[in-house]
Amino acid sequence: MVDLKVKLGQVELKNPVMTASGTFGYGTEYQDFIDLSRIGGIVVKGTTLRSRQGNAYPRMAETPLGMLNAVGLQNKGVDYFVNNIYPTIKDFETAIFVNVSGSTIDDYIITAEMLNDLDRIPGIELNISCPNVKEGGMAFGTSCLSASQVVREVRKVYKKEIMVKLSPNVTDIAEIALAVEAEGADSISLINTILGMAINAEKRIPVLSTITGGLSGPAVKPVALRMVWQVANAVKVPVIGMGGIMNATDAIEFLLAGASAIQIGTANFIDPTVSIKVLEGIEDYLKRHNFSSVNDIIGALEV
Amino acid sequence: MVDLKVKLGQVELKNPVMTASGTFGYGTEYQDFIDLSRIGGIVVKGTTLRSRQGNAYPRMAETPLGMLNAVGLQNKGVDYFVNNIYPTIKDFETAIFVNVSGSTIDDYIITAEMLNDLDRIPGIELNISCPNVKEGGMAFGTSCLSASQVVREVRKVYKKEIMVKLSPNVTDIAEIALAVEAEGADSISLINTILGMAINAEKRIPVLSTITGGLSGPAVKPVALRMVWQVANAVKVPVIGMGGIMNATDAIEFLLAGASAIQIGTANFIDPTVSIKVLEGIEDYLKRHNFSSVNDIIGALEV
Amino acid sequence: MLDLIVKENKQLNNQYFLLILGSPDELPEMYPGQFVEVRVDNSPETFLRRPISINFVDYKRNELWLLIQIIGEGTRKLSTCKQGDLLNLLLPLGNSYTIPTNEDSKLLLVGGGVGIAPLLYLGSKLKEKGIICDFLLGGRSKYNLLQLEEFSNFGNVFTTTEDGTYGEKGFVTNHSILTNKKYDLIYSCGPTPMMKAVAAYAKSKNTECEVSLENTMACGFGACLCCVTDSVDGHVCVCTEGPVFNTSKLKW
Amino acid sequence: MLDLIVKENKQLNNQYFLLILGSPDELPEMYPGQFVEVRVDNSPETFLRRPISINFVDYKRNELWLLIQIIGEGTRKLSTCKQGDLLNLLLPLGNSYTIPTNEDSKLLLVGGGVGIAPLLYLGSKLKEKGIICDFLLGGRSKYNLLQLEEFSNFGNVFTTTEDGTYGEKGFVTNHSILTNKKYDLIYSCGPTPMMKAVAAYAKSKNTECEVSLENTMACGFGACLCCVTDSVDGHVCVCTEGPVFNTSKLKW
Ligand SMILES: Cc1cc2nc3c(=O)[nH]c(=O)nc-3n(C[C@H](O)[C@H](O)[C@H](O)COP(=O)(O)OP(=O)(O)OC[C@H]3O[C@@H](n4cnc5c(N)ncnc54)[C@H](O)[C@@H]3O)c2cc1C
Ligand SMILES: Cc1cc2nc3c(=O)[nH]c(=O)nc-3n(C[C@H](O)[C@H](O)[C@H](O)COP(=O)(O)OP(=O)(O)OC[C@H]3O[C@@H](n4cnc5c(N)ncnc54)[C@H](O)[C@@H]3O)c2cc1C
Ligand SMILES: Cc1cc2nc3c(=O)[nH]c(=O)nc-3n(C[C@H](O)[C@H](O)[C@H](O)COP(=O)(O)O)c2cc1C
Ligand SMILES: Cc1cc2nc3c(=O)[nH]c(=O)nc-3n(C[C@H](O)[C@H](O)[C@H](O)COP(=O)(O)O)c2cc1C
Ligand code: FES
Ligand code: FES
Repeated sequence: MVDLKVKLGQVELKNPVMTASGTFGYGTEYQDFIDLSRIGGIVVKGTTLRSRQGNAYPRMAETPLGMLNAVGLQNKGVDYFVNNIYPTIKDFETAIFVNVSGSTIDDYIITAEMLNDLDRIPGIELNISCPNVKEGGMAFGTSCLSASQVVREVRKVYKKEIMVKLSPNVTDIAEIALAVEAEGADSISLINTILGMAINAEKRIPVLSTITGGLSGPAVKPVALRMVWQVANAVKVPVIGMGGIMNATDAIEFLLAGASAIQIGTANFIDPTVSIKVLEGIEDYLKRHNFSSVNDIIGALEV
Repeated sequence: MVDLKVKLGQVELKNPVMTASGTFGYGTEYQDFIDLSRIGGIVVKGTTLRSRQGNAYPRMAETPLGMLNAVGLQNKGVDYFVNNIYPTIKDFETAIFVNVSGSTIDDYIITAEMLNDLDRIPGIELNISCPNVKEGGMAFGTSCLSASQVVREVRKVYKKEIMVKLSPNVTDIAEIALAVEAEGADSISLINTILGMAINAEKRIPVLSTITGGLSGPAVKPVALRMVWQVANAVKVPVIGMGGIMNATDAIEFLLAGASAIQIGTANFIDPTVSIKVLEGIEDYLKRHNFSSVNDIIGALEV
Repeated sequence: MLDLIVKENKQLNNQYFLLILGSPDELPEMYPGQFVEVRVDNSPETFLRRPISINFVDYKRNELWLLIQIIGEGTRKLSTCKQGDLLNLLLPLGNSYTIPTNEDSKLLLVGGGVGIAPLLYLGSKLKEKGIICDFLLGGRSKYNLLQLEEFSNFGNVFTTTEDGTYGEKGFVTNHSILTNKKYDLIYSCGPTPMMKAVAAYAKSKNTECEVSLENTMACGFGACLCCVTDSVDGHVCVCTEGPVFNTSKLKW
Repeated sequence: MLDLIVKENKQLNNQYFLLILGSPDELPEMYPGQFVEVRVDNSPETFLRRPISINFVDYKRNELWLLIQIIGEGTRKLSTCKQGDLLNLLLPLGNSYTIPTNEDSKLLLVGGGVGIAPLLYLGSKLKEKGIICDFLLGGRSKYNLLQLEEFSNFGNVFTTTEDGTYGEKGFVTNHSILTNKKYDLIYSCGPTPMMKAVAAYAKSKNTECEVSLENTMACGFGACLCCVTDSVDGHVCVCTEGPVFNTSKLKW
């Protein structure tokens, strides 16, 4: 038996395979397909202080081995989450993180505070990188100053794990990572989607109602891998890697680059059982290469 | 007959289809495949003041619908270009631009000066965005300050068209575009490659000798399209769009987003005749939609 | 998620084909209006699955029918399926058309183009309940009217073509049957302008109307929130709260 | 760039297959050591073309042979080609092995694994010139020795396997023929460690040696500069200045 447990700051996961926010609903959507208790962790949908309708349809465009989305954080607000959703998911035997977004720093603070007392939520993922909202969102994640500020303020009120999710739409991602680490981030996840655009040439219109949207899927993998490598080499806190992971080999590449855990996003849409396959594939790899623990390959790239 | 002519600042192209630097050699490599006189323009290989051996092998990694390269500007230097290559290509009946790179501002200045007097070279493409060299290169293109400086100094010595090629590895590409426009760029081309990375999971080593490299191909198209759209909306000078163009539809998307011409890069490797197919496809599109000139669709996206 | 075997790929004409998929195991129960998400293999242009309505289910033979129009690369690739190929599907997805409990219900099923696909299965289920419905099927031309024989097994078939090459000339909403008969419930599936016209007709007659929407989808099972439509309850997912909607719920 | 028709896809064993491609038109002249760049269609994992050596050309039948080992997705996909499929190729690419003018030349062709591919065509060209060469073919086991019958049509065949299941046991460079005979020129193609060992042997005997390199390529025709090898002249492209190199030019 290989040891798959990984530690993300204060939280231990039974294995490094998590699912990414906005692609896995609240987990319930996948219960018919997989045994949720097998995966390491779930990051639920982007949650905001107040209920949001999200952007107008169309919100999705298929691109070469990828997709653009412009969902725009549709959700019923943190109150609804606490009172109506949390009770239905709290008994899932996996680590559940809530992805928190806001238009203002106060939004972040109040939302985080409201999640403090949920026993079965070991931490939040602070989304300072959503490209699909007009105010706030990505803007916070694209400068060291504003990124630091959000983390600093949330750190004051939120007691458990703060995982900060970075935007790839920046010149120097390691710099932002160092800034949020300095403010007390327990771990850093990346990448969120890359800002992109799709055009319907026949109709001469943008495909998305918002013109631009966030790119995810295999297309972004090389960029994500590079950024995870840069960040893992810069910071001391654990890094959670994601972006285009479709199979175990992809996941292993992120672990080798320095990620302590990985998240699977878009791939869930194509194969709702992919997280289990990735988990089994990592286990096979470790056995085949005679590693006794997944920790042996984290950051083990030979350069 | 539809009119395909486009104007790039001081230079008129017979049509908007150009080939991208580093992917089309000096044109000669493609003479067996296509009639070079049919395409709108060729940007030849990255040229530097002194001869460069480029990076160590391996320099290439295949990625999901894309590739990473780390060629590192291998070339024999501008002297060799002027004396040995220029004479062999100067009679090609297409607009030939020389892609100029440097490690220091002086490099750029001297190289540009040496190209001033080549009659059949109507302009240079100032590459301030190559991610594959240790010094200079991309660094110049990732801040407004250094980007402005290069363009300002080269503008002083180079009399003809200066097309400035931007790096996509930045937080706000429109800002950089405005900065180089203000210093006298005649046109702006984008995107150069996006910094990425590939890992050989079985061997636990990076695929590239340089660890990271530049991503190109269809995978980057949504990002390139978004950046071209942002830059075309920000500046007044013509924009030349590229990144993942594989067929006429892709090219038309860039024109609609605001590019006055397009460049084809990686696609040439897979189909060395692709530039002619793109040209014919654009012509077909214009006829089918009853446009008399390609200029009618430049920036014609309805938002 | 399951793999079904292509038993037959019938090219109906150069735009439409019918995939008859088989399974060695018993097929799960499926309701009319539900759909499947097909993975399109060996197609670099097709990253996401493609949603396709359930056209018919033959539980005795363990057969699932998909009626497909070639639109882009995904459907073109599917049109090249050969007997014996495996297709990976998520199924059944979405809600379904309402089956009235009253056997005397007067029902009209209005389909346009490939939108007729779910109506065949709906008609068959209605007949099982003892209801013989009216089908009103429209297309641009004769060429776009499909499965007329199959439809006639389950109800009365009325047709229109825009060019008059078959049935009454004009749009479905111009068909004489609409002036002559009164229905309790109208079901519709087809191009949005057609469904909107049908909905307007139904409203003018104070008749309930259910339509099936075809928003673009990334997942098909409620996880991505990409497929929303605007409803009286705000943005709702077409893949889980639909694809079938009572038009009173939509902001049409 | 041209499309050739798959006339036959012979599965040699579960690792190797031979594609026999045909053309209605006359094939261009190709030299031994040259290669083709194959476009792999319907394979989302295979973006770039794949370089494959020219294994044999039959100008009378207008046939081109490609001997391929399944390594990853691209070659796996090619292994599923069926008779009648079209393959898009760039050809012929690269330089070629030197054909000696002297008919009395004593030549040794050393191949390992699938690296034997270009040596068959080289042997046939040498025989056309009236030179009967020696082939020294090695593999991990019997399973990895291919086309022995074809080779024996053009020269004398000697073999080694690492596990001793066929021919002499050991590496090619351990074969007794190397101690017994003296050659004017040695050609080699196969895994780099093998070619390096052959080159070292040749050097020790003061014999000229030509090897064929298999660097990863993006274009195959000199446009991308990705395929370089370090040579006495600095970085040179394997696709245009090679794939065949005299080992005196390499920094081995
Ligand atoms: C619930 C549901 C049931 C469906 N049932 C059927 C069915 O039974 N038979 C059938 O033939 N088709 C059906 N469709 C439509 C089918 O899913 C699309 O035609 C298919 O996905 C197109 O894929 P493609 O790769 O061929 O074309 P693509 O390359 O994806 O698209 C080609 C062009 O068509 C347009 N397009 C594609 N799909 C849609 C859409 N859903 N809405 C608006 N524009 C679109 C796009 O603008 C694109 O430019 C259904 C759709 C849904 C949501
Ligand atoms: C000039 C030339 C001639 C060739 N002739 C033949 C031939 O006749 N028959 C034949 O079977 N093969 C030949 N090859 C090798 C062949 O091109 C590769 O095996 C093929 O491209 C692998 O593609 P794939 O998609 O199957 O594997 P991929 O998925 O591309 O690769 C699988 C793994 O193999 C490794 N790999 C693949 N190609 C190479 C390489 N060239 N060098 C080092 N590592 C590599 C990679 O690390 C990768 O991880 C030749 C190569 C060259 C350059
Ligand atoms: C439809 C969709 C919705 C998403 N919503 C969110 C979100 O609410 N919050 C967030 O932090 N990331 C969101 N993301 C980003 C993913 O969590 C992930 O960072 C990104 O998709 C890259 O991973 P992937 O390539 O595996 O999908 C969303 C992505 C998609 C595709
Ligand atoms: C192998 C290779 C070499 C390149 N060399 C250069 C170069 O020397 N100078 C430059 O400005 N861009 C260079 N580029 C970038 C391309 O010109 C182009 O900006 C990029 O590849 C995006 O376009 P594409 O997706 O169509 O390839 C190179 C790209 C590739 C793939
Ligand atoms: S398609 Fe994903 S939620 Fe409907
Ligand atoms: S493979 Fe492109 S130059 Fe050799």
